[in-house]
Amino acid sequence: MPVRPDHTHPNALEVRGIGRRFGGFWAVQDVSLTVRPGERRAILGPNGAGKTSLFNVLTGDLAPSAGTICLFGQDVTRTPIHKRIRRGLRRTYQHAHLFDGLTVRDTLLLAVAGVQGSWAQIWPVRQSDARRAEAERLAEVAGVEGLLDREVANLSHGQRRQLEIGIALAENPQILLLDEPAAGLSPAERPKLSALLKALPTDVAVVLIEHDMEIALQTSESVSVLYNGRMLAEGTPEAIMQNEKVHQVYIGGAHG
Amino acid sequence: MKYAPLLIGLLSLPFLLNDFWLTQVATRALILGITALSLSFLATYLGVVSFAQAMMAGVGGYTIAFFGPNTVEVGRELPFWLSIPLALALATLTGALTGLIARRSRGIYAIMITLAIGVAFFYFTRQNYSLFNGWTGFSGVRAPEVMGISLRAPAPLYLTSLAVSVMALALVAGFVRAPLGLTIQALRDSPGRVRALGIPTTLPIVAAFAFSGFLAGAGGILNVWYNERISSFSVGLGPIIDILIICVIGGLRHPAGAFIGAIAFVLLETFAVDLIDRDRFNTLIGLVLLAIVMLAPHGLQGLAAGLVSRLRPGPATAKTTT
Amino acid sequence: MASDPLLRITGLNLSYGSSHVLHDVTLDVDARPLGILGRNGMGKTSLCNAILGLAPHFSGSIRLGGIELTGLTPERRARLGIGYVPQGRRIFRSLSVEEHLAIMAQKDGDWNVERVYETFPRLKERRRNLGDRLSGGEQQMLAIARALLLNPRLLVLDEPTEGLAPAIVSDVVALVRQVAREGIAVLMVEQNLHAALSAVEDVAIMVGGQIVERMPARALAEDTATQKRHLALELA
Amino acid sequence: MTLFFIVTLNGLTLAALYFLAASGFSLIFGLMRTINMAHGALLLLGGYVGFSVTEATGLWGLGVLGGGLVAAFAGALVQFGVLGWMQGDELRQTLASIAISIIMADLMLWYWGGITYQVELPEMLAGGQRLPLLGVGYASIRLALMGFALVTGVALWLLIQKTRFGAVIRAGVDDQAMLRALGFPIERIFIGVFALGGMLAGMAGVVAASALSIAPGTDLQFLLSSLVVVIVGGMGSVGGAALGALLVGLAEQYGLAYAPTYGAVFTFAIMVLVLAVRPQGLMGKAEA
Amino acid sequence: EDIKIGVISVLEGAFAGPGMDGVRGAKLAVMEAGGEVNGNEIEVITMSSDASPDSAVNAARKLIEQDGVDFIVGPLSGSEGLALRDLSKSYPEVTFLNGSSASQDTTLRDASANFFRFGGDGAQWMVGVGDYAYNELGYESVAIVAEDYSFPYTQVLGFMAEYCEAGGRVPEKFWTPIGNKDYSSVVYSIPQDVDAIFVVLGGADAVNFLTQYAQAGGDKPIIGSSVTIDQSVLDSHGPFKNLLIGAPSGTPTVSNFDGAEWKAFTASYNEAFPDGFSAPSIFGHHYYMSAKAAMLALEEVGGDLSDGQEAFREALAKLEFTTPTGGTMRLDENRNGIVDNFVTEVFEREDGTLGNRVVKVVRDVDQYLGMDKEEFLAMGPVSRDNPSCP
Ligand SMILES: Nc1ncnc2c1ncn2[C@@H]1O[C@H](COP(=O)(O)OP(=O)(O)OP(=O)(O)O)[C@@H](O)[C@H]1O
Ligand SMILES: Nc1ncnc2c1ncn2[C@@H]1O[C@H](COP(=O)(O)OP(=O)(O)OP(=O)(O)O)[C@@H](O)[C@H]1O
Ligand SMILES: [Mg+2]
Ligand SMILES: [Mg+2]
Repeated sequence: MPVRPDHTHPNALEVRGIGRRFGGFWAVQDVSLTVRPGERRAILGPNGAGKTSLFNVLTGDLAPSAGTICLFGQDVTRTPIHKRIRRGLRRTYQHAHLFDGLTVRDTLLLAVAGVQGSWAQIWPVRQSDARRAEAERLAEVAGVEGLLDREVANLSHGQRRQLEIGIALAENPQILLLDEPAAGLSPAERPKLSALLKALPTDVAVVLIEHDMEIALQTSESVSVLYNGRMLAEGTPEAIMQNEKVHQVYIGGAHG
Repeated sequence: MKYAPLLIGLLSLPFLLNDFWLTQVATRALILGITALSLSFLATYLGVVSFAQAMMAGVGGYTIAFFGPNTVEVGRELPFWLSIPLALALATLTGALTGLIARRSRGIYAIMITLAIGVAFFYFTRQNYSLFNGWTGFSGVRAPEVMGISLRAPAPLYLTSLAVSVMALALVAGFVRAPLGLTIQALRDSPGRVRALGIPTTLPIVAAFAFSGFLAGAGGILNVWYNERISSFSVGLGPIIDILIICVIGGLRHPAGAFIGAIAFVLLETFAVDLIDRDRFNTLIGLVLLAIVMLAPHGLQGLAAGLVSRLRPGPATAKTTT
Repeated sequence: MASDPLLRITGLNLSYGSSHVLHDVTLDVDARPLGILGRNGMGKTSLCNAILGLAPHFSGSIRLGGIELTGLTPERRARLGIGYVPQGRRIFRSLSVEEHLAIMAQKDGDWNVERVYETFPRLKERRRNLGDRLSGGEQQMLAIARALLLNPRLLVLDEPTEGLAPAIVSDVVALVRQVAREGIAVLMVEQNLHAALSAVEDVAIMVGGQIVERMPARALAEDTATQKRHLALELA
Repeated sequence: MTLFFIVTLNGLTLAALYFLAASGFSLIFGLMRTINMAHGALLLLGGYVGFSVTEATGLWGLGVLGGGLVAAFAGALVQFGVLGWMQGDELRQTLASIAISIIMADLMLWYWGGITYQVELPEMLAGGQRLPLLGVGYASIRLALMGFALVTGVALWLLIQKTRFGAVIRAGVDDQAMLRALGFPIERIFIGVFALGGMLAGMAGVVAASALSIAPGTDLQFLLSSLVVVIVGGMGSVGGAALGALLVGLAEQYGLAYAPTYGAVFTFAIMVLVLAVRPQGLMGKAEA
Repeated sequence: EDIKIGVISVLEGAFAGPGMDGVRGAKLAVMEAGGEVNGNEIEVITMSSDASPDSAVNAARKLIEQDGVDFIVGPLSGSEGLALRDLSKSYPEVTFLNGSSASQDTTLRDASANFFRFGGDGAQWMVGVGDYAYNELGYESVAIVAEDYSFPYTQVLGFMAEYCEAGGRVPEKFWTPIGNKDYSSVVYSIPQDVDAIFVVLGGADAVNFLTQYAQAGGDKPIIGSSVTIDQSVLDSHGPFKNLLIGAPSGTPTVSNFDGAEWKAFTASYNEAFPDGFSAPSIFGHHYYMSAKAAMLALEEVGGDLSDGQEAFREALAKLEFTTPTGGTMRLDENRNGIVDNFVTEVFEREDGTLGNRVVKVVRDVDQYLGMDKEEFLAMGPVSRDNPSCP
């Protein structure tokens, strides 16, 4: 039985002194971060700053080389990824590794079953099953409702990215880690993404890596900037945009 | 039921074929098909080409031989209502153990670790006399009798094999549409990602292997009845490769490919010697195999499906615009 | 012939099995860098792949400098002078950055390894890293560098700024302009409208596998009606 | 105690032979991910040809070269005529190469018959010599094997890791279509790799036919040992193949000397164990 | 009416050399009969097994059920023989004539009424050697290197039964796993104080062992098994041959036998099969004898196979005929041959090739090796440890 997470805990996510080393190279170093339930936070930083690596450590895709991670007050530093998912953590991947042989519908169905813990069922899901309705709802939210019976292998790049978001939204996430969700989306799709993020229930915490400044700044109330694996700056979007150093290392001369 | 005509055709075979065709060709193809299905299930849905299927089938077969009537002085006799479930259970367990050992291996490494398991088992059976009677193995194994009719008689053995084949196919078809089946397919495509759906990976892999062990065990039991014997050769490199050949020439896109491959394999193996100078029949077997692999990328079943769709006018034909 | 554009695509049709993806695409690319815009799934990548011979089309013609490409292998096309930056980068996972550059490096030509390292200092820092151990942005830089080392006549870029930090996006935009100035023809698929409009001079809009509009980039920047109609852009 | 040292030495020299036999397989497998099940047949072909050449000329070196060249040609033909058409489809390649090995084995049986062949070694390598310290006789060829293995290993490592050629091949394995789109005629390059792999197999065949002997069935034996060696060691790693060969060679000889009944079981059990703990082989890189 | 003979032998893999010679032998007997008996054409249909009992059984089933053969000649190896013996009980109307398989139990225990073996078993083939080794060569103790399965067990029994009885000792037996190629560690494990080594390895394995033994400086005399000094090994190409010259052995098949019958047999073999061995191998010889017996019995019954081959089988059981080695072949009550066996030695022929020649003859060897039947059976089935005299 999964441990019922205490979703009323003051901190959805609490990270202390996290580091991750590859050989002799620290991709993430001494990063601490607190995210309240319902908080919207953007993580910015130049390419290779360690943003994705940080996510990988938070979700358990990578083991940390240092530090601790707490979800709703419970230490999950050593908890395997699938158990963190069951505690309300969800993520999208920058490089979409999807299930090429499944249809969009089956992918979403499985996402729902996975979170519910009903994946081990050995008979097919009935037409009337609530999980089917949930899968269809997700497809609609992610904008792939027209592709439900398409095999994932046959989706275009952008369509895969949309599906990626649909998977992460399965069954009431509590903390969403989104790794460049707008990348690969067409300009038409991007405002929908912003709208989608804004429409999430207010108790859902969102941590967003994004190079599209418009989306990043519009949808978040706080911003952390990573640089060379370390936390360079933290603050409100406005404060960050004023920060000299951030301009220097990330945004460049002209505004985005 | 779109399969009804096919099924009726298959059911009428005992009236149409002589004993040789019924037993040596049709029944043998079904039995090989069931064992091959256990591999094509793993290969198609879990993406693991397991070379340990001959071992799983062998465990089923050896169990029946050990606990059944035989003419070597090894084993003890149990009633069939006990030895059959026991054989299936042990084969399933063997599958599960194989899965547990190979759970982290993928692609070529999965082939190799299962091959190693299979070959280690083969050498073990060859060297061990107390359980497996070594190189010689068990002979004189008898199939059970139901109301005075031996299941080894041509028609009963055929019908039993047919029934088991149909059940096996139905089981596979249902299983792969269930959430666990979807999980297994997802593992094939992207194992890391499955964990990020909240699903652990060991259990589904072990379950897939156990299921394939069950199928292989069923094939193994029928095989030992058919041959009336089993020995280390039944689990050696020859059968291991045969199972692979059957699956690939049949085609891995659909479980039925295993049976189509088995028919082709049995026909080839049985009649190659008749077609050519008897001394060079292996060259012929090799050439036919090569031709199938080269000309039918998705196996015979893919070739057949392609033909059917070409004959049937449909949207598949691209319209050219100039 | 001399007046022909470098790349001329006429009546191109492409389908995957039963789904017809490109319909009679006709397109020229010459000295003016061309951007291709369009929503997800409209066929932009398919077009790029068809040019390189990675997705075989079933009718139509693609000519580069007067030479018909149809029927040529991808490697022949590449050696005729097409540099390709594919969508999703397609970095070789078991090659280090250095090795990527080494296998592409040519004796002469404007682009060499030093120039790549000058252009993307980040790659120099990470030169021992294997392809699949690079961050997304680093991979993107490497993909662009790899194509440039071919010293192509035509550069095909499929969403080259995806995943790049704003500062690097500006660099890439500048780079594309620079490359175009050096005489390389550019075909660039891009989702970042801002980047696209500042990098290229012409844009073509793709809808449902067809080119529906072609106009100067500057014109599109001002033409919000077209933006709205074909790119479904609400005014930001 | 002396026996232990001798058995160890036997394990080492057998490992050298296994490494030589596996090197061509490892090259093709490591670089192209093609499981060339016809490897054993190529090795046997090389051995037979090497026998004929040596017998005709009396020159062992020429025999090795001849066996290597014929097998190289055969290898190139296999890739050009068959496996190249299904590049990237590992399973079909495996099966097609099984078919080729069946055909080759049958044709070789037809031509060379079912008897055993042993290639005559040059004077220098023929007999045995007394080992210092241990004070027993030891076959010169077996000691030479270690030298051959070392040279082959270093050359291969340099080729794969340090040359542009090696990098191109590895890139081709990662993403063949992309490499082609960058202007590399990968099909021809792959044929070259197969020729090289065939060459190594053929030369190893002549060496095996000199150190031991060859006969129908030798092909399967060396195929199986090569598979084990390469997989236990780790795909695409020359060092790994060497380590794998050591493990297998030693396991086999210790088994033979101390536990012959279940010796073969142990060898494969070790392989299972290694792969269960390190699925990518001892020196292999983890797949992403 | 045509008579069909199915021949089962191994035509692929490591045993293909011997297997092909078996087929030659069977064909030769039919050719000598003129391809017909009493006006009945004889058709030979061959079928390959891969030396496994399973494939031998499959081959036999196909021959019987599909090709409709009247009787089967084969198989080649011991476990196949046991399997066909068992199968023969399911086809009582078909007669099985053993090829060269030589496991003891095939006829000794659980014999089958329609299974005939004219050649004897592997133990019979060693008779005379144990005595010769102890009394004439003076070897007081011998180490054994043998492959680990039933045929070598049987040969070892044939040797040891006599050798131990004579007073010899076998301090150590090395059972090497089947398929082993590198014997170097066995070579060094052989105790220093034995007088000779009895080698029960065939084909390439014999070649490998002998070479490695010589390279390691080994100088003990070798005693060969029936397959070690067989013509299928002696005709191999390579320098190892010199190591075999002078080696004694036991076998029913002496390639350079001096009798007129054998010379005629060899001549017709060489003429019919220019691509065969320089003289018939033990396999060719045994398939020949079975097929020959079938021809003779057929003649006796006038080609009449009606009545479930009752008469034919009767004729076979009572058959007495002169073998190529000049002896008289007849069967015991289990339909197992009572054979002449030879102690032989390997020698270099004038043309530089190797052959073997007779040193000593032991006539009328039955399956009980001349012992009392009860006493013999009390020894129990052969195994790694039975018999034993360390
Ligand atoms: N497995 C690995 N082994 C070695 N180095 C790695 C590995 N994974 C990442 N790195 C390095 O760690 C650094 C951080 O990578 P990461 O993917 O976290 O960056 P990022 O901030 O997400 O960048 P981007 O915005 O470009 O996606 C990069 O320099 C990358 O090369
Ligand atoms: N291999 C394939 N098989 C079948 N359909 C495919 C395949 N690849 C792409 N498609 C479909 O073809 C259409 C065009 O795809 P393409 O990748 O060219 O779009 P795109 O314009 O590049 O989209 P994006 O902006 O998302 O990258 C899409 O609807 C896609 O689903
Ligand atoms: Mg990243
Ligand atoms: Mg695209």
